[in-house]
Parts: sequence; C-alpha cells; structure tokens
Amino acid sequence: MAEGKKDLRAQIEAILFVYGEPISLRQVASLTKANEKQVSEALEGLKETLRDDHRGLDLVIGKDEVQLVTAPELSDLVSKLVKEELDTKLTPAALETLTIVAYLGPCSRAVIEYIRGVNCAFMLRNLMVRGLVERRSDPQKTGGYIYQVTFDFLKHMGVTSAKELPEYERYTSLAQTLINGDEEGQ
Amino acid sequence: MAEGKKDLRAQIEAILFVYGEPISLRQVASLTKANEKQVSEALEGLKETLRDDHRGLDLVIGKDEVQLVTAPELSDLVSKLVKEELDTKLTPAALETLTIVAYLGPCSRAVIEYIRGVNCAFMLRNLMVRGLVERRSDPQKTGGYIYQVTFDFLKHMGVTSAKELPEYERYTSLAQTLINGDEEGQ
Amino acid sequence: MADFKGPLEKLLELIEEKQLEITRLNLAEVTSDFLAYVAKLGGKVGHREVADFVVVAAKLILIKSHALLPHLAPSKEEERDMAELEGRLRLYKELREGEKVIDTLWGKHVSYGKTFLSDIPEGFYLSEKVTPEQLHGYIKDLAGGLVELQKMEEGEVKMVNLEEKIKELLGWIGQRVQASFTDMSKGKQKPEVVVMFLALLHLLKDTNISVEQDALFADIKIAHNHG
Repeated sequence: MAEGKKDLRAQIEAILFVYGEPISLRQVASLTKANEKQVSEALEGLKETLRDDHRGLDLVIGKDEVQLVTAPELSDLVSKLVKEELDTKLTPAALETLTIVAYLGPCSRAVIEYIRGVNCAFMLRNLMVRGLVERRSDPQKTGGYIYQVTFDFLKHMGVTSAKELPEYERYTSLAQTLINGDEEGQ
Repeated sequence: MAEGKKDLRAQIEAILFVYGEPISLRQVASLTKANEKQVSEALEGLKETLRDDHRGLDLVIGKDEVQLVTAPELSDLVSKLVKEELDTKLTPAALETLTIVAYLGPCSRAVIEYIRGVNCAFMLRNLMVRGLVERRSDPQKTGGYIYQVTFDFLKHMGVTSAKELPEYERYTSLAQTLINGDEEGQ
Repeated sequence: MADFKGPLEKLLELIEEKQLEITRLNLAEVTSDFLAYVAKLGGKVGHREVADFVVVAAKLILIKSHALLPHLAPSKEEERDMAELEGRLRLYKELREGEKVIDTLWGKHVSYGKTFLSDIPEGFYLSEKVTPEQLHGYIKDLAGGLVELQKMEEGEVKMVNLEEKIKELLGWIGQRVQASFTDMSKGKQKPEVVVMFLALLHLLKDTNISVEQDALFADIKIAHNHG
C-alpha cells in the first residue's frame, strides 16, 4: 500500500469520487479497513468541510449509504454540462405520493393508501421506475415492503437528507399521533 | 441564477467533478463566465488545497486542459475498489436485468424498467462497465438508446446468438403481446 | 388517471368550499354533495377509482346517519371509523402544505452525481459461470410477473373489493334504516335522508355490479318503500 499520509477522510473522498453512485457505508468501511463508526465520523468531518464557499461538492448521507454530489447551489451551472435528460414533471398524484413517502417514509403501502385514500400500487411502481422511490423488505413484517425516497429524489430537492425538508419534524410527529394504531385496521 | 456564495474555485470543482474527463480551460472559463487568467489562478488555488492530508483528489493540469482525478497516493485503494466491483458476483437483480436484455434485446430501458418495476439506469451502467451489455442509439427515437448483450457474454454462455436461448421464441412473442404500447405509458 | 387525486381531496374541497372546519358535524353537512359527486363519477373513471370513493362514502354515510339519528348510540367500532375519517382528513390537509413545499423545491437546486466507475478500461469482467439455463429460469419468473401486472392493470383484483364494499355498505344501511325509519319519518330531516339514498342509488346503478345487483336493489327497495 502507498496511501502516503492521506487520512481516512481523504480515502473516503477518493472512493466516493470513483464510485459515483451511492455506496454502502459497510463497503467503505471494508475498503478503508476502518469500522463503520470511524467512517461515519469521517463523513461528518467531510460534510462539514464541504460547507466552505471554496467547495463545489456536497454529500448525501442516507441511513446506510452515501454519495458525493455537486453542491445544490451550483445547480444552474452544472446542469449545462450534464447531458442526461432529467425527468422533472410531477403530476398532482405523483406529488401527493412523494410528499407522503418523503415525510413519513420508510413506510408501508398501507400507510400511504390510508392517507391518500386511494390504491397506490401503480403510482408507487411508477415512482420506482422513475427512480424517485425505492422499496425494501419490511423488517417488521415478513413478505411486506416499506417505501422511502431515493438519493435521486433528494438530489432533485437540493437537500442531502429527508430530515432537511422544511417542517420534517412536525409532519412525522403529526402522522405518528394520527395514524398510530390505525394503519393495521386498513 | 442561484449559485449562492460558492466562489469560482467551488464552481470549477463542481464542473470538473461531473465532467470527469479532461476539459479545456476555455470551456471552464466560458461556463463560469470568468476569464482564463482567473480560471488558472483558481485552479492553482484548488491544486494547493488538494495537497492537504484530508483531501483524496488531485488535479492534472495540462497545457490547456484540466482534469480532476484521485490522489496518486490512493491508487492502491482505488484499484481495490474497482477490482472488487468488477469481480463481484452478479446479484439476482443484475441477472434479472441481464436476462431481459438477452431475451428481448435490443430493447429500450423503458421496456426493461416496465418489466422489472424499478429504475434500471445504474444496473445497466454496471452491466456495461463489465462488458456484459452494450448500448447503441435507438433508430426509432432520437437521443434514446437500445441495449443488447455483448458477443463476449454470449460466448461465455456457450451460444453464438441470443436466439439459441431456451424457449427464445416463446418469450419474445409473449413480451411482444404483453408489453406492446405499454412501455411508453410508464 | 395519473392526474386523478382521490376521495379525500374531493372531500376537503367540499368542506373548504363552504369554508368549514374539519369536524364530524361538517362532514355530515357535505355528505350528500359527496355522494352526488361519486354517483356522477361512475362513467368517467375506472372501477378501481370508484372503489376508493365508495370506501370513503361508506364512512360518510355512517357519520351522516348518526348526525340524523342522534339517539342511536354508535358502536365502538363505528365510533372508531368516524373518528378515523376525521383524523385522516386533518392529516391529509396538513400534508397538502408539505406538498406545496416539495412542489416549490422540486428541481430548483439539483445536485448531480458522477458516472459510476467512469475510468474503467473496456473489457469483459465476469468471474462466475452464467448459463443459458439460469437465464431461462429468470425469464420464466419475469414472464409470470408480467402476466400478473397485466391482470392488475385490468382491475380484476380491485373489482372484488368494490363489490364487497358496496355489499357491506348496503347491508349496513338496510339494517339501520329498517330499524329507525319509522322513528325518522316523524322528524323534519326526512328530505335529506331521501336525497342521500337517491344519491346512493345512483352510485350503485353506475358502478354496474352484476353479481349482487338483484339482491342489492331488493334491499334498497325496502328502504325506498318506507320513505
């Protein structure tokens, strides 16, 4: 190995730069031979330095993944360079579903349907195909799924975590009181 | 414009990050609306900060081109990441995508995503990097791409054409009846 | 269909049109309007969408009935159902504010990632053996999934629920009405009850349910004769 004196934060920056896509914290830890706590701390440090006016990058940090991206403030400048066509139009129904998943996710389809009052199977599928919502197995219920917004969604919103959405706390606690105990009845 | 207070150096970092390849100083200057001298100075400043032990990137500055790359001290780490990615076993999701491309290719990403119900941009990129799938321009749709498996992959499976896959006819015609007209609706 | 929101949106709209707060009494107030709207919906949207409206209509009818017949104490389950609709509508209204937030931020400041492993030299990287038989196994499953998807799109799955829901709703109405219609005919609110049942009748006609139709209308007729 010839890492010279480059520290863990530097190593993580290089990994995220090469990988491009969201990468799991576990893989970062294994590559750097650090533990996940050390990786999380280094990421916090990196995130902090990226606030600087001289830095053009930002970090999106999810529950177990992280991605290096351009700073949202530089959106207009960078968009001129990116060839990919962004799928930006949201229908009212898509917007409604995304709002629920963003503020209340990860949550089950039953919760989303409970709040919207409509069957959401197709809308969720549509949002998954667009890469704005993803689902994973529900740890609470075998065979069930829970839905959450993706890094791509957050990158479109100019935030680096759902928690940064305005009024995030208010909606989650509101939903907690109102839904509590009822969702199973659906 | 909403560049906030991110300065020229930040802007350049973001540009070099997304661009990936060497980019001419002239283009950087035109994108940032700065002159080439200002760009050169900002690049010098950026290069200087990258010496820091916390930084994992480096700048390659040529006569009139510049590229952001990983720090040379971290080359072993980067090769380890790349090797790991390319050596890793295909996931069920990857095999699923590969199967669709093999049986139904050449086909659009929309068809693959319609069948799988999730966004496949990253998965296809992954399979392309590994040389299992290739894409070319869609003759039916400007700016669009169609995907097919590579000859190397067919050879690996011991066939000379996708048509030799078990029940090839059956599944291609089935897909034709089931998908027809629907893929655009997604 | 993608632009079509749903029953709670409509309900909220009706409440807000009259500049009312979300209370149980006010929900009763807009019930007839809601039913009239659902009755007209039949031809315009699919069964799946109508079903979503019928579910909410059922809860509204419950609320309305108790508003009209205050001496009938709601069962525990009914009480829960009524409170639930109120709570859901409040949450829905709150989230509509969140929706505005997302709509405003969406696409304004976008962050971009970098291409995955952009510098890799071209090559063939596959360390395990992949066989045609393996792909055959996957394509079989995928084709099965595709068939299911088509069925879902045709609405077969949801149709069953719609029938059940309407049956349940009518059973409930029949029970309540028979039990209390004589009482009610003495009261002044009778015309309102009639409007409600007429709207419901329309709704049923338009949803075009074949299986239980005769039995369902028989129920309705009993109610109608009494009125």
